[in-house]
Amino acid sequence: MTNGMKWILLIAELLTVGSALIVAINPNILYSAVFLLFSFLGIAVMYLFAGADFLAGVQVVVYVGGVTILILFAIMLTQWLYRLKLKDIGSKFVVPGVVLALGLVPFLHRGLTQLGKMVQAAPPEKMAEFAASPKTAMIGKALLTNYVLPFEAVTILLLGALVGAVWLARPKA
Amino acid sequence: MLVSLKAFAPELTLVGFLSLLFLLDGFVPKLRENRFPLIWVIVSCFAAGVATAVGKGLSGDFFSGLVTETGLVAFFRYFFFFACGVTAYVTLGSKEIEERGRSEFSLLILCMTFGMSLMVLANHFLMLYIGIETVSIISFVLAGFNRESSRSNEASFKYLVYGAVSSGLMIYGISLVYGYTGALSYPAIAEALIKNNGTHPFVFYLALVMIYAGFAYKISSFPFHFWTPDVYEGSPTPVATFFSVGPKAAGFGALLHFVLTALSQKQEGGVFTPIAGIQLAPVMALISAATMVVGNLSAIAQTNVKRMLAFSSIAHVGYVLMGFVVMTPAAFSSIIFYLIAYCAMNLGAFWIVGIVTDEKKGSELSDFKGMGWRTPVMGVCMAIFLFSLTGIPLFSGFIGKFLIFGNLIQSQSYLWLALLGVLNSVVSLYYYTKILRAMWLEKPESSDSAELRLPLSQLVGLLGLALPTVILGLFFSPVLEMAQRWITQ
Amino acid sequence: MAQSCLWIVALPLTAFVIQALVGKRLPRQGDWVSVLAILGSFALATPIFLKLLATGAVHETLQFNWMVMPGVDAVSNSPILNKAVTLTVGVLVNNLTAIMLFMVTLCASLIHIFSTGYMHGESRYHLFFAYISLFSAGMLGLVISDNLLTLFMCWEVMGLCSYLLIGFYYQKLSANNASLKAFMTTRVGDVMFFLGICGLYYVFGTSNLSQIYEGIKTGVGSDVTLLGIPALAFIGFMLMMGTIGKSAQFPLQVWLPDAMEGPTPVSALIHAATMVAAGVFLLVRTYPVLEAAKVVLPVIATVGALTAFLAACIALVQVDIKKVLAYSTISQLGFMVLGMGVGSFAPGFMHVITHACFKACLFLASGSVIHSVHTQDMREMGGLRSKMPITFLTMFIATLAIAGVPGFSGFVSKDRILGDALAYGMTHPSQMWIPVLGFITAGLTAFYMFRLIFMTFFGHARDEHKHHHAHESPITMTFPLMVLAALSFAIVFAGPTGIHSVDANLLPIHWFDHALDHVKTEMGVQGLHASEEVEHHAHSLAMIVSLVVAGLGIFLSALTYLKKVISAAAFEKALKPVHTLLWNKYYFDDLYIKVVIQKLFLPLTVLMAKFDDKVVDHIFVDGWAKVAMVLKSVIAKFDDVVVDKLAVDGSGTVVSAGGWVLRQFQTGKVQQYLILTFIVFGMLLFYMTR
Amino acid sequence: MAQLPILSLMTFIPLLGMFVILALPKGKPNMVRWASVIFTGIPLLLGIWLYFNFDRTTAAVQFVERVSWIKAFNIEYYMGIDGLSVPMVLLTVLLSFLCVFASWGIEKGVKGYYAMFLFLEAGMMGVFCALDFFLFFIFWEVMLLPMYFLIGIWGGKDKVYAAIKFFLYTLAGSVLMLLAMLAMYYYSEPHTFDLLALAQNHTQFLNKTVTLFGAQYALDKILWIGLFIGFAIKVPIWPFHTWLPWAHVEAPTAVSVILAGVLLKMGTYGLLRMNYPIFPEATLWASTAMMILGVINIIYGAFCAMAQKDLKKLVAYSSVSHMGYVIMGMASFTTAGVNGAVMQMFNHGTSTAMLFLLVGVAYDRVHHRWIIKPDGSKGFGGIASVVPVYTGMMAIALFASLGLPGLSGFISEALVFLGTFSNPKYQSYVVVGSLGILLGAAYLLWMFMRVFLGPLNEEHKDMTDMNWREKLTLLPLCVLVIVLGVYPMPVLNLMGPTLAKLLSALGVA
Amino acid sequence: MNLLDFSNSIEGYLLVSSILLTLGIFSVLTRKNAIGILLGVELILNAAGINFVAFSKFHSAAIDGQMVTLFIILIAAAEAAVALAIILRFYRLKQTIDADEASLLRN
Repeated sequence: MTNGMKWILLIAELLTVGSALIVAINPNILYSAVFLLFSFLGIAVMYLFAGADFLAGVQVVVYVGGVTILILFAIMLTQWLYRLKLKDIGSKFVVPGVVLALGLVPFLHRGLTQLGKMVQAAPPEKMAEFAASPKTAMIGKALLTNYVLPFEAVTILLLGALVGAVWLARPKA
Repeated sequence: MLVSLKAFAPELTLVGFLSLLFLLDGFVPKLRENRFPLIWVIVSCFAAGVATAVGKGLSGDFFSGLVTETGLVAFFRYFFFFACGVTAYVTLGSKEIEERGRSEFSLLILCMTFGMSLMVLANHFLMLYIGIETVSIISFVLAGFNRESSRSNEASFKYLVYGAVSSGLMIYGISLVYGYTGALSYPAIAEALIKNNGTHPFVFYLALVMIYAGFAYKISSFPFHFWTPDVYEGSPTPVATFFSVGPKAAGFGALLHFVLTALSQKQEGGVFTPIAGIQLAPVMALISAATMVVGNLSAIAQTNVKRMLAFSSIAHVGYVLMGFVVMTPAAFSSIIFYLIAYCAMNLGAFWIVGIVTDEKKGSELSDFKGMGWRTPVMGVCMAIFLFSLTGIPLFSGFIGKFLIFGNLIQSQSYLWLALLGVLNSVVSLYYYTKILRAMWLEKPESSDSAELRLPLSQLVGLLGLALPTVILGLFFSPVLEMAQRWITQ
Repeated sequence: MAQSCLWIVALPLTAFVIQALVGKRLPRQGDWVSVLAILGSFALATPIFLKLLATGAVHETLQFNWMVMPGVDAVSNSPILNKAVTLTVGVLVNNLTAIMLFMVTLCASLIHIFSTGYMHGESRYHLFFAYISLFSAGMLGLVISDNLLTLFMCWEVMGLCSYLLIGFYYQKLSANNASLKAFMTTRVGDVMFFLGICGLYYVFGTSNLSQIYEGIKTGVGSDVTLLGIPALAFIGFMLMMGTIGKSAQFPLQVWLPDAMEGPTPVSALIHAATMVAAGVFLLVRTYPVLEAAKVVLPVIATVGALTAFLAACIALVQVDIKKVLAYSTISQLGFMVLGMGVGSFAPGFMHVITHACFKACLFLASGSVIHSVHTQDMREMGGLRSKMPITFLTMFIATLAIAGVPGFSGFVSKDRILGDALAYGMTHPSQMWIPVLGFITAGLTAFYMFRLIFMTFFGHARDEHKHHHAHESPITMTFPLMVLAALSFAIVFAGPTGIHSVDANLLPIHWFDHALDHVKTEMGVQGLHASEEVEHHAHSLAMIVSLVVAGLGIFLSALTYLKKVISAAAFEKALKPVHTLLWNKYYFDDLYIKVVIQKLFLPLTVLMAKFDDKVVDHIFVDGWAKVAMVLKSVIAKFDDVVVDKLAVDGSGTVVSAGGWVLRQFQTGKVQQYLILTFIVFGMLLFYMTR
Repeated sequence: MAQLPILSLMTFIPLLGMFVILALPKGKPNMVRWASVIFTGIPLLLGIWLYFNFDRTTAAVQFVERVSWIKAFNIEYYMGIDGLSVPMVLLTVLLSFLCVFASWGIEKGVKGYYAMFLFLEAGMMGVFCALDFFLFFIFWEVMLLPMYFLIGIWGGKDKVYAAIKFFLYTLAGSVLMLLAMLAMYYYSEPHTFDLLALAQNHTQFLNKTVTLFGAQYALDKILWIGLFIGFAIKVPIWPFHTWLPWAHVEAPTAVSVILAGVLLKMGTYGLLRMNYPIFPEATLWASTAMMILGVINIIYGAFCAMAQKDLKKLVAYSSVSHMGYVIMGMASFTTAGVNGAVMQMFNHGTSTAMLFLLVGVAYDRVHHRWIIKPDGSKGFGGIASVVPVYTGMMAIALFASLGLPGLSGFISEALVFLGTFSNPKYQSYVVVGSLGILLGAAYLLWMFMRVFLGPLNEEHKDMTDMNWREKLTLLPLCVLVIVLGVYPMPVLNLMGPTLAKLLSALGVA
Repeated sequence: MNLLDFSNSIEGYLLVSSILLTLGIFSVLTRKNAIGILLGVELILNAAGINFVAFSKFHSAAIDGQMVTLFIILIAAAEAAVALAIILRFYRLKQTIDADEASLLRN
């Protein structure tokens, strides 16, 4: 991988983390939602570099194109009508939130460093080969063989979610 | 593949009925005006149960090892189908579910039952996650099924937030396990763990706790229990009825399966021993103790019966978790017995709450005043259910506790937990009798002291739940033997 | 003979059952049932007594198994005492029994007859007879019992009858108080008596009297200790306490005067002739034990002497005729106990018998008087001699007997007791005060008894109205008086004068002494420890002194109340504090009732009940709720609404505090739930990965 | 005839009666009442038959019925009676039968009342007949259910509180018993619930330890304590007694009778049935503690009774005091003491039953039970003149209760004291305990004086005397009290061999 | 190891995912706005997704991890849909989406 590529990855990672930070702490929910979009984009780039081209696409389509837009709509539907509450951080949970989130850090740090050291085992050539191979076909094949059951099962989930969401959203006749 | 399909037949049956219902509803919109969808659910549950019975004897991994078929799975299938069927039956007479929504309701509980099956079947983290999420997402909707009720919506919202975070933690934990072992299926994880020879890295424990978050939230064990009372109280009663039995049992089934296949080694003779170095017992004991205490103590101060029963269901989770402390086949079969007993008595108790709620438009203790005298059969049934929940002999709840405590004592450790357990059951008596007090010991308000006639279907149903509660309390060995067979298969 | 003893008891018992169940519906309310029953008993007792007179000794026993509890022989050193236990009951007829039986049945018969007249027309007439029948059965049962358990049972049955009869006029508050007081006071003694029985059982393994006598003779129990003191001493003291309670000895004498609330025949029968004497009878029956215990007898003597003196003093100032007799009874019982204490076994027992006769006579006579003038206050009487000649005469004879005038029975027994006491005093000079007190008491007795006679029968009528209506009682009442008066002559028991040296030449009737001598050897009683010389000397001296003091007493009494040479009122004034002290019975009642019971005991019970209610119940159970409440009020400032809600629900359980605390976490805010969850989650992480 | 499952019949005929009564048509209270008479009468008749056919010469259990019930746990349906249970069984059937009559005046929910009552009788019978611990436990707990409703529905002013208090207390005790039971099962080899087998192999519990809260304890002592607390609550032994005044006072008359007459005995029965033979060493170890508790019960109960203003509460506390004698006798480890204790169980059953019945009689007429009303005025007073028969009955009952010789209470108290005193270890306790006799007389007679004697309280001048039903209800008890007071052997010889065996088993330890 | 290499290493991916997880949890805990909470949830899920993808490459070099991420995305979408439906219903009933306002059910 060239240094340029590495730079792009680094920038994507920084974008992801930075946007996420804004998502978390920006008092304006609208900005948060927008920065979530950037974060997702960054993640999509990271996926790309991790050899998950298909997933990067799905990430963009589903998250960036779907979920985030949905969220923005929701914000507009709700917040637009009452602007008062746009600034919504400052609730009494901030201190415990910070403390708890920071409290998680040492655990995560210790665990993930440990994990990172263990994982180095995979041979780099294989990794590179894996990263280079196109995933769409592989995934498609997997979905129809090994992963057919989750594939089918998730349809039931989606059906349920669909029916449920419609039921909730529909006004009483 | 065909064998896999055959193994999956009960769920397929369910899916088939589900799709048919979806189609029928689309083509014949009038169907939703009557009780057809609910009856359809009962029929499909019955059919799925028959399918389970027919497919009995298959065992092993199917669908490339994503799911596995054991006696345990068969038991939980029966359990879920039964719970779902009873819920539909309960809903038949309930006024809380909007008539227009019967179709959706039926569809959703069938979907949920499917998800619960998946949870228990899962032999692979992905399947587990899909199962849990299916159950969760549909639960969110069901909790808020009364669209026009703020309480129902609030229940739904809380459930959502709590569920999303817990399952998020779980999937993160799963990702760590994946990173650590490179595997997602339980047996492969067990293999990897065995290689550690008793010393497991920090990250494994980190992941384990995170994964437990998902289970704990599903079974509402301490400290992931906070949502339970709010959600049960806010949800329509038939939904709460289902929640208190179905997903909870599914969580236990999945946890049981996970613990048995991913964290234990199977020795000959069907005995499981935990993989060296995995000491679940001390932490399980603490969790169990805390769950019991929190559930029971909180229930004491409640005035809303539904909420009280919600806390009581938390307490019962504590008792069941005691079985995980011991981790012997006998303990697991006690868990199964407990779940069976709990199913009947808890469904019954919630059902009666539902009936009263329909009559009085509320489930406060004061709404129960004199109900025993107004409908003696219901009053007697409620007494049976509540005494059984307390663990008074003659009723199945006692046998459940008897077995669970017996296992603890047999293990000759954690006696303090047994002691705490029995004292908790005394505490529980206090609030259970509050309900009985209202029903029998207090006079109904004069305005409505007339006899309340229950429809035959409800009477039959209640007696159908009360009888097993009594019979299991006196002759429990067949069921216990069955549970032992299920565990060792 | 022993068989007939059973019948002697069974007859009045049957009468009781009949009377209690159907008495009301029988003709004359069934009084004849009781009378016939007791006469039957008398008829059965007489042959036994006659046999005693004829042969000088009777002895027969009869035993039944009463309670049989199987066991096995204990392993040695085992903490388990599982020997088989067999409690037997039975009849022991010996000379004592024969004499007592005769005396009791005789007195009881006479009093029954008297009652038919005295109680005539009272409400609950049948019950009265039921009670005294039951009482008679109890007393007779006590007399024939061969073991202390049944003796105790009968003892208590008498106590019950006493309770019922004192409270016979149950609508009178004073009667109720008196009956309760009598029962409770005697029960103090009874409980200790029972402990004594337990002790005997522990030491001898039986409560059978004959076996106990045998045991004492062979020295059983001399080395056993009980609660750290020699077992026999413990037992002896306990038995003594029984006597103190039943015979109204110091310091439990308070109940007997109050017991006069009962109908007069009851006072005669129960509180003079028989029941109170049963206390002394107990001492007689268990005398070998007391002797073996050594330390007990001096205490008994002290108690007796004190009681005799103190009671006599009170009697000096009483104005109620029955109260005077009551204190005199206490005083005389004191003599008996004193006698027992100093080792004067036979005279002590003799005094029981003689006292029974003349005191019953006195009481019945006083009853006759009361019956006729409808008052008990002597100040309202006077000059009844002419109106009630028979009553006067019989009462006068009895008074002579109690005062210790030679020729009458009281002299015989009292003189001998005093003689023995003096001998005892001479042997133990430090105890000399005992005979001295005894002599003083004898003088006082003569004084107050004649005071009674003078105030009642002599002088002029102080209440004309009452005097006018006074009349002699019917024959049913006077007949018993005459019989009892006849029995008050010394000749019945000893010689015609009662003075030993004189009688020995006149008419040697010494059946009593013979009978008692035989008993003494049978039981192994040693009696007085004094040299023959001292004894002889003491007896001579005692006779002279007692004659002198009795004479002095009568003389002073005559001066004061008959001739009015000495003004009683002046004396009263001069000795005001003493009079007040005596009038208030040395404040014993006040001490017991106002201080011990009202100030100590009742508050204690109330305290205890409060403790139970408030502390044991509430702290252990509901207290936790209070803790919760306090906790709540502290936190109340933060969350008013929650508090309000909780206040409604003040559930009283151990755990509501915990429940309440936990409720505070359930705020309904989902994020707070999550925070709590994460806190615990973090702890879990920490715990698992530590 | 010996083949007839007489114990099962006695246990389940009332249960059958319960269902029959529930099936009877509504609105016919008399039919229900007479049905109850029949269904309690049959067990009574069987009990009488049992009495005459019980072999008094052996300590073995008799009329045994033994069927395997739950094989997995070796649980058996094992019924049988020995000398310890027979008096209790007889007491149960007798009092149940009488209580049906005592409840005649119940008007509210007659069907439910009698159904519950019969259920209760079945439970009580079962407790006394069961020889399998599991079975025993089931009956023991099952009894609570009807009791809860009987107090809670048909009770007095504070019935709800009383009922739940009773229920909670007893349950708290019995869950400890449950744990002990499970431990006994799992620590015994082979695993068994058979009480006789457990007693037979009692040495297997020795020299084992259990860990609780990080400390080591001797197994047999821990189990002993667990069982003891369970039974102590029922007895009730101080300080577990506070449910008793509430429950007794609030319960309807017949239920108070059953409570005091039978239920309290279950505690002491359990101690003698389980703690003594199964853990003899621990029993010896704890004997002094038991003795102290017994004495506390005697004195404490008496003191509390003395201060009561409510007639029924007084009787209730007197039960606390009287059960103290039982504990005392049991802990004395002497033949006379233990026989006296069991005798006292029986005698207290009859005499307290009488007292409660009589209090109920008064309550039915004047609707209060105050000796002194809360406002300080007189509650009763001088009613002897209007109700002579009642007064007589009351006198018999309370004299029996205070241990007057010639009535049954004396026999048992005397045996207890004689026995305890003959154990040198405990003589001082007897001296203290004997204070109880005194206090007993004091509070009972004081009550008698304030209620029955003295000038008539005009409020009650229209009080009617006992009717025939009430008289007949009390008559059998009256006769028993007197007969057993004079000649106790009819009951004493039932239990002799059994208790001898029990004691010798302790002695071997 | 320099920053560039770090970015392409497993540690880099894990660091990003852990930060996302932490921020997600922080969001969930502190946002008053119901939609804000939802954003936090999405962050958590994406953190897990990154892990799976990373392990898929760096550890096993197999596709399994990616499959899981795929399903996570799908499920997250479904969840978001339902969540938004619920939140809109919340808004319609209460005229606010302040999570604190959901406190009818408590104690």
